[in-house]
Amino acid sequence: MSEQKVIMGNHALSYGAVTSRVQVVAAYPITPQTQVVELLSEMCADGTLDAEFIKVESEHSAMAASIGASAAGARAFTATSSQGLALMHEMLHWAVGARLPIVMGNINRSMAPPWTIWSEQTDSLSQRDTGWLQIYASSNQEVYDSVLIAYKVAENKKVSLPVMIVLDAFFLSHTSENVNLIDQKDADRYLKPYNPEFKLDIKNPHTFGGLTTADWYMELRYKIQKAMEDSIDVIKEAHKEFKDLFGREYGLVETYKCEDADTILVAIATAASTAKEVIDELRKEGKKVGLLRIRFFRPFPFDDVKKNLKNSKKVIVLDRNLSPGNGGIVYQEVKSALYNEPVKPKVYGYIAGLGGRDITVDTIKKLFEDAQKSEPAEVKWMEVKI
Amino acid sequence: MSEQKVIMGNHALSYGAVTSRVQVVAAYPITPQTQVVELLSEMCADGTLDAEFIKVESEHSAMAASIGASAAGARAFTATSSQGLALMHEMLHWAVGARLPIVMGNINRSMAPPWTIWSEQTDSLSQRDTGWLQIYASSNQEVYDSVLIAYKVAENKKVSLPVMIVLDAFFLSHTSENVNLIDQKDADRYLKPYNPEFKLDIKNPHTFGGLTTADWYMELRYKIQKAMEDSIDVIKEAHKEFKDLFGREYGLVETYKCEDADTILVAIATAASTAKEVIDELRKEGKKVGLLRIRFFRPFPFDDVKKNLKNSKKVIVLDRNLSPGNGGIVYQEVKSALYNEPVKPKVYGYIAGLGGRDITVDTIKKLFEDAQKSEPAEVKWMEVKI
Amino acid sequence: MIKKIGKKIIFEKADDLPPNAMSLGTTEFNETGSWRNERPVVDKDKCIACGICWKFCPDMSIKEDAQGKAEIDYVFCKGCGICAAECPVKAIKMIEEEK
Amino acid sequence: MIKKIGKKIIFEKADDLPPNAMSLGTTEFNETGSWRNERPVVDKDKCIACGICWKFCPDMSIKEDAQGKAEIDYVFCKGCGICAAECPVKAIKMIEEEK
Amino acid sequence: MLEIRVHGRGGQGGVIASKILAYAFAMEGKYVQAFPEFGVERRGAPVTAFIRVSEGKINIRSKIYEPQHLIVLEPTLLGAIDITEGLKDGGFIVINTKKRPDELNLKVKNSKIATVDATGIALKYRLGSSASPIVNTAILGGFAKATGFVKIESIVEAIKKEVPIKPEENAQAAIEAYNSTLM
Amino acid sequence: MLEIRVHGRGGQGGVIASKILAYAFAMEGKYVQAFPEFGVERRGAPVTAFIRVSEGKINIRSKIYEPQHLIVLEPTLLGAIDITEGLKDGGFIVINTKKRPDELNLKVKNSKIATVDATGIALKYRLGSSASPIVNTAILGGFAKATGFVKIESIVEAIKKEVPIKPEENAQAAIEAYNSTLM
Amino acid sequence: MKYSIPEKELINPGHLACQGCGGALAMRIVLKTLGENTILTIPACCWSVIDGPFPYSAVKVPLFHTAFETAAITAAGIKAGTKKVEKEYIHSVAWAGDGGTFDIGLQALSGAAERNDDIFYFVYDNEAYMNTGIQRSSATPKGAWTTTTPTTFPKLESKKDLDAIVAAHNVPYQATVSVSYPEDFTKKLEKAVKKRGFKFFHILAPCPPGWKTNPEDTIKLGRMAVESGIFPLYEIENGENYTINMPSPKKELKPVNEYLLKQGRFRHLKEKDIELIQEIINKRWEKLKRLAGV
Amino acid sequence: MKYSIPEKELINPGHLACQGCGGALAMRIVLKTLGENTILTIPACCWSVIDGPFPYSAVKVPLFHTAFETAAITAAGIKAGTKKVEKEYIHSVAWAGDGGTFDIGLQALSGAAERNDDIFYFVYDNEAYMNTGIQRSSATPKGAWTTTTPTTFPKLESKKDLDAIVAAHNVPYQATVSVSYPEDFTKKLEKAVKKRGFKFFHILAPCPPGWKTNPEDTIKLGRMAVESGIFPLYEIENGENYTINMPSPKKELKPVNEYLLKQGRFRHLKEKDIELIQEIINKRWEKLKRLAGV
Ligand SMILES: Cc1ncc(C[n+]2csc(CCOP(=O)(O)OP(=O)(O)O)c2C)c(N)n1
Ligand SMILES: Cc1ncc(C[n+]2csc(CCOP(=O)(O)OP(=O)(O)O)c2C)c(N)n1
Ligand code: SF4
Ligand code: SF4
Ligand code: SF4
Ligand code: SF4
Ligand code: SF4
Ligand code: SF4
Ligand SMILES: [Mg+2]
Ligand SMILES: [Mg+2]
Repeated sequence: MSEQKVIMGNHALSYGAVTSRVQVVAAYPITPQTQVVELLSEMCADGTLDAEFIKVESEHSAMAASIGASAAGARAFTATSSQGLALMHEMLHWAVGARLPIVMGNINRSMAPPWTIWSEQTDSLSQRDTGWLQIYASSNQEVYDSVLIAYKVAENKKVSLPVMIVLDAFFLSHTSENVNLIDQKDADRYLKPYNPEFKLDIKNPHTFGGLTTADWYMELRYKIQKAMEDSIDVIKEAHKEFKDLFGREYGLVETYKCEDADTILVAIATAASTAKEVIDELRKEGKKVGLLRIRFFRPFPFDDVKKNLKNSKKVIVLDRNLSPGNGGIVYQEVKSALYNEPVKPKVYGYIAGLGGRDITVDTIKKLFEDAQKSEPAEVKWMEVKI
Repeated sequence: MSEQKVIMGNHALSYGAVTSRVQVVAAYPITPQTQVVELLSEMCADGTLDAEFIKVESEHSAMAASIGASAAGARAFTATSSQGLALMHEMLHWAVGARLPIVMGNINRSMAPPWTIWSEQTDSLSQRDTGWLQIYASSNQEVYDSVLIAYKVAENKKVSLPVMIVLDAFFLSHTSENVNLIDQKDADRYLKPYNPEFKLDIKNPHTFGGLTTADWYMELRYKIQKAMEDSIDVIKEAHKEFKDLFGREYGLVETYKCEDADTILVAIATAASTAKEVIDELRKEGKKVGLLRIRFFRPFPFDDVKKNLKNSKKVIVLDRNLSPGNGGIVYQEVKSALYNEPVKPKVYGYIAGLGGRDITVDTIKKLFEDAQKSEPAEVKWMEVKI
Repeated sequence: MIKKIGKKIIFEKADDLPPNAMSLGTTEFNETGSWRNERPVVDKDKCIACGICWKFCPDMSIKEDAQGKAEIDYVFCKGCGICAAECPVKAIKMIEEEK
Repeated sequence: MIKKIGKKIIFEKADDLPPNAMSLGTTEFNETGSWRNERPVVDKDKCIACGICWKFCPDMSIKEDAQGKAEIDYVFCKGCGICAAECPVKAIKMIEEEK
Repeated sequence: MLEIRVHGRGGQGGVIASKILAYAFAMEGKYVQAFPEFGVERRGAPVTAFIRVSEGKINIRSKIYEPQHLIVLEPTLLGAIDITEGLKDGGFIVINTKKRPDELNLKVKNSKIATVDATGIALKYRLGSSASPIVNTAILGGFAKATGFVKIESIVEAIKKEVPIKPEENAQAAIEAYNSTLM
Repeated sequence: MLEIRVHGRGGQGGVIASKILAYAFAMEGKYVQAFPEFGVERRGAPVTAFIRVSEGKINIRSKIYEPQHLIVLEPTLLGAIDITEGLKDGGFIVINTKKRPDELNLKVKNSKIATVDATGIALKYRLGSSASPIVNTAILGGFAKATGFVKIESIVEAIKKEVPIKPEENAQAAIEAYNSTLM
Repeated sequence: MKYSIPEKELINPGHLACQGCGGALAMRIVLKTLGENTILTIPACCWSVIDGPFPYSAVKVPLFHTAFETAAITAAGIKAGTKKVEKEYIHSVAWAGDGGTFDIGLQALSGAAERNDDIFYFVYDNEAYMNTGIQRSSATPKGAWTTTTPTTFPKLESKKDLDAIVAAHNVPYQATVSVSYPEDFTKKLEKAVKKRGFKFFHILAPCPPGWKTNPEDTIKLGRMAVESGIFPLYEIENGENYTINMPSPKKELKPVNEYLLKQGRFRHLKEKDIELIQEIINKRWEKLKRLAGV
Repeated sequence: MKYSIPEKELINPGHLACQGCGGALAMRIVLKTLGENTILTIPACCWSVIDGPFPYSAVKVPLFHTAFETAAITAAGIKAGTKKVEKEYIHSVAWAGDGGTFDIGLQALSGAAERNDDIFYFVYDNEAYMNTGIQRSSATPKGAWTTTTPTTFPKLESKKDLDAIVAAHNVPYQATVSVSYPEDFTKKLEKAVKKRGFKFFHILAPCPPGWKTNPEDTIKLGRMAVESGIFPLYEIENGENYTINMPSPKKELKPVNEYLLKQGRFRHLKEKDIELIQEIINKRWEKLKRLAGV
């Protein structure tokens, strides 16, 4: 019923798109994303995937083409990374305002200059204000599964928003792992063909996106925020149905030994995976530590974050990103989320692993050590050579 | 010694650029910014301004041209708005990574779709993670003065980062007000010619921005964050010197009747100006209210925000922007800044004035009223029709 | 609740709106006749029904009357004067609007 | 503190770095001779000092010897074989590197 | 605080009129704001502009919904749109028209109406073309006369500083309007 | 957990070798990770790849700094770079060379060295061109034989699934390597 | 009344074009001819205002407003989408101004042309950024005033030869057309409708406020542009086969000065400037005739 | 040793180009000839790796790494900057790959050409996105394999005719050059150095891994490309005056099949595919000769 392969994260994305029966793919190559595009163009060429592949001349156009295709009622997919994502920026806002359920893979890579191709989440996290749902994956299986889940959520009429699936450069994108592929028939039961309420339809012509004055623009934005809020339940349902059909369980967040923990590490993406090793080790030493992995960074999972952190004494946030002039982005948002709670843990933030610097078991141990003996500060650096 | 004019915010920007003796201007028209460019191109044509004007074919190129000019050691200026700013996004990151002291005006306009040309700060606030310093002005005089201050700060060797001067569409950009222009000779005493430590120099050739591995990328980012932190003092000095020479006083934040206030409104840009009327009215009614206007949103003025808010009981944050799936951006960052304080005011956040919806004295009064009788929530809307 | 008053669409609240800024009516709500400071007047005697004014009107404001002759739709006509300028027999005159 | 070891530049900490990623040394730190699996060998007797191999070497790895003849810089020569292919008198041979 | 609204058509210079008027006030030591209706201007379509004038700094930066005074550049607008929307009682309405104030049939309560043939004056001084004469300077003379809020000398000086083409003629037109305004 | 490092040159297929090997382990029910050195691959320049193999799920997602075992696709690398950097004691080193293990002068303490003439085998099965034979499948046979960690059958099956060109010949090459590995 | 072009209107009155807008008329002609199986995509330009504010629209076919620089690629995306979800053949139409075509949208246009995406691309060329208040574009003719090329320093560079650029992509069909010649326009559209692949139309669309002309002269100006050869009407098939439609290659061109001086944007030109412009026109006309083999 | 091109090297060994890289050799020739008054700007492409990792660099002139789509405009910005701050005349040089030129950088290139910015633009054309692992660009020739145009469905479209596109901008000087003809290359550079305004060089730069060729054949392939007329060497001045340098327009072209079959990326082609390609080459060659008036 399901086939196991050993595939890199990039191919997990491609297979996810195939299993989701995407109809239009428009993408542009960039290290470390290229294999996504290469595999899809092969599969379009040999007929494995019945989709139109538009070999665009830039990422900006990749997103614009996806937007056009989606507006016409087709299921659209693309993938990119860092500079490409940044180049799309205007169109990221566009996809949201147009309420189009595009799914995109983004391979996290640090921003130039200087040139770099290595992992860091500033590229996608600095898109946090565009209105895309964001999923940060921590295994290739999750990458693959998330593509189906993403379409399921995005295309729900209550949501109608695009979703970005984010994976760490190299640590996932280029790392081959065991991945169970879902049989197409089962997948089709989970994910129905895209059938939007409104689209560019010659039989029912409408104009989309016309000049909107102060009279109603704000209400349209309100609807976007509302859709984000409603998406929480839609995501939960999509996860539940996924588990029922395929057995694998996901949440807006993932918790690991949090229940009785007095110190909880908050992290996203692969660092959160490596952190489990640390939690296990520290638990063996008798320390009450736990892990909260934020899987959906947008919509920000306020309830899950509050619920899981409020009984702890210390929260340690690991940021593989930097918002210069403020600090770590996850740190900022976690503090903001907890602010109005009656009792609040101390929250420590650390910046680590920028530009592909490895986040090892050791790195994470040091966070726990430092938080044990110090006070929180706006910006703390871990393993920077100063 | 100084001439008074009645000019629109856009021309205040242009005159600011002229008084700053910018050497290269590269810009692309967009409503509501066009007058900035038109006046500058006229002044370049008639010789009032001795600068190269590059009439680029897009905003992306406007920023790239500014980057090239700045890297060559020239003082570069540009201006844009909303879609144009978004289209520059990749290059915004670039200017920061390359550590170039470009100054740019951005006229706040809400993001499409739907098409709109009216005021909202999501465009510039959604660039908060790119590493630009950001100044939000609330009068045309401030716009003009801020151009000089911006170059002074940006070009300081401790900073070497670009600065964005942000003004509300129409409420400043198209509103003509009394503005005192600084005599060129005096201006020249304040702002010296740009003389960078390193530039593209055939006599001292270096390569800039070459591939950087995990070995040192993180340290280069650390330096950017450090520069942001150091810029706080540089800004204070620049403000002091400005006051000494020209008499007008600015801060990282502006406070209005905060000292003894138990309820403080936090706002940026023109809404903060209108808010003064409300503060005055409410004070007359005997209410202890105050205003904290954040002038520099980047670097985020942690100390000033904490110092001024920590003794209040309630803080009301007015956001003319939306980060869908989280909420108001200023609200989020203010909460985050206050999180680790020992005693914390209640912080209320409101989203108002999107898409050019007017923020009137009435609107602001309603915020005070609502905060009086309700509890904070992640997202509250003011004057949205629901 | 969405109301229609003539060609105008009146929303009351966010829920009335489509999910995105989708058109629900036509620009005919906008009676651009108010833009006019000169109005074209057809001299039906002169008009030879050649259709040239119709062909060139950017505002679809020339209709055919019962005789097949040109008739101006003053609700929308902006008064640009193209019809008058292009009429081969000068059957259309532009006259000042009432001041 | 910035150290130079041979052609290598060693930084110790962030303060040693220039403000942005600015070059401070040349690629000569990178001895690309290690990339070679075949090495070009010049037969000086055959070489007529025409300079063609020099002209076409993408790696600046052909120098002039005392007699004006071609000499390979094995520190950098990547062993592409262009010089051998282009030498008009076949004075250069590619031989396998030691395994 | 004075709050004034200007009505015209796209292409007629109503926005510039508001700027010149604000400038004239500023020269008399006032704090001012002048701004257009925040919309898309189309040639022929009705447009509006606004002016605020105050003795002290103007902090309020929202739009003007209830002006006290009106300036109307284009008489044909009187039939086309409701120029008196939101108008407060007791102010001045200055209209470019050949007619006398009492010949106009305006539905206003307590506003004082003044008229001036700005078009005729503009034509006389060859401002703009004969098909579209530029009336935005002349009418300001009418405003100065009707209201007495600002000196005609200030208007004239503001015109000379702000109008790039034919500043002298524009100034003369304002003066002539000042002298021929009917109330 | 097994941690293995593969050495080759850009263009030789070291990364693919790591994937095939991981796949072979996976077919035996193991959890695996295979990844290249995270760098820029240049034709001719030395490249490395890595494999992790475990009985349980692998959570750790950082790089491998201290592998236990090595696979060397390209004998000329032995002189050019230090292949033993970070190598743990007591593992296996499988090298593509015509020489016998004892003919190599490797500075390793307790590693077991195996050699196999993968190049010769690849040439025989016409894998790649004669100028640059593709040795990445053959050497895996050597690895299976030397270590015993994985069955040659699994290697063969993985090759057949993963290699698009000449899968049969590649599989044969692996078997022949398996049979001719020297320790 | 005689109807020399299709009678049916696919556009409503009440739209927001200025009095005498050539761009509005151009759309009217195109929609008439392409018919209802058409999906429009329009980037930022006057037409994004002309079409009317939300929740209204002037056109009777689906329209997608897209970002300024994306007309061609959005249309290509729409085409790809309709191929997957629609049974009927759809004309996917990109409709953009000169700024959105010659400048900021050029790359997307070139990409679509290179891939030979099966779309229509229309540029209504009013020779400046009009929607933002008349700034120079690379389609602005040499010598013209705009707000960024003041009369003290009018545009130095010649108009970018976009038709030659498109021709270099060897697209199946391209043509220059004018609102002043609706029958020629319609005929070409009907020809193009039968082609598959990339079809490109360059429309000269006079703009009264931008050109500083009287609204009633819009049609006249279009005619003068053609007759003076500053905007000749021609077709190119596969980037190779040129056909000149108007003015007649056999006759002399009318002098350009009358056309120029009817427009406020050229009124600062000196006689020698006009002579230079005339020379450039003559040269380009000769070149065009050579390419057309006449 | 004889030096038929300038002797001085402005580039260091140890750079990160693959064995036999045509693009590396191209830079070597260009810097030799332009000399030290040169500032380079390079967008994403193989050269952003070739130049070496921080804190090292292969070139001995200032180099600014810029974003992929910005080569021309960054160079224009640098030029504007140096005009204000440098006493000496500086050659501001944009150096980009074919992807950065034909595709993602085309718009910036067209903008700079239209403004006639005083810069050099070099495209080293290896006919695909090599730095990211050989994906199709619009410079990829018809029929070629790349990782996004698999042999089951090789590239359908012909190579975009960038030279014609640039020529449509009437730039002062443009030329096609090849690393296999360094003397011709140098001569053209020396000619261009004297011109002011936009100067464009299109370099064919064979790439062993991307073309699936042996490193030692790089020069040979460049020669075969010229001799077969698939990449003829010519100059255009002001978009009008064409001069063919090589192969001789009087002689017959060598058949292209040998050139194609020496490359792995074409090895899947059937005979009739090759015939089709040959036809296209012949047609383009005739057109070029017509343009050059020979
Ligand atoms: C990225 C971006 N930059 C700038 C603008 C502002 N803008 C909107 S329309 C326009 C001018 C359009 O000119 P053109 O394409 O010639 O169309 P026209 O307005 O003349 O009809 C500009 C500059 C925008 N919407 N988006
Ligand atoms: C905006 C953006 N998109 C994609 C990339 C990834 N990228 C870097 S180099 C490259 C290919 C460059 O191709 P080309 O210009 O032909 O140069 P070559 O690598 O072949 O030398 C790509 C796609 C990037 N750096 N930036
Ligand atoms: S005046 Fe203009 S809008 Fe009115 S009918 Fe004539 S052509 Fe149409
Ligand atoms: S153009 Fe003149 S004659 Fe022809 S239909 Fe119109 S009014 Fe009649
Ligand atoms: S083999 Fe290649 S790198 Fe070595 S010297 Fe010859 S041409 Fe240069
Ligand atoms: S090409 Fe041959 S003959 Fe000429 S210099 Fe080199 S080795 Fe000597
Ligand atoms: S500005 Fe010109 S193109 Fe735009 S609507 Fe008005 S007339 Fe038409
Ligand atoms: S991939 Fe090609 S162009 Fe790039 S460095 Fe290698 S040989 Fe040169
Ligand atoms: Mg235009
Ligand atoms: Mg390339």
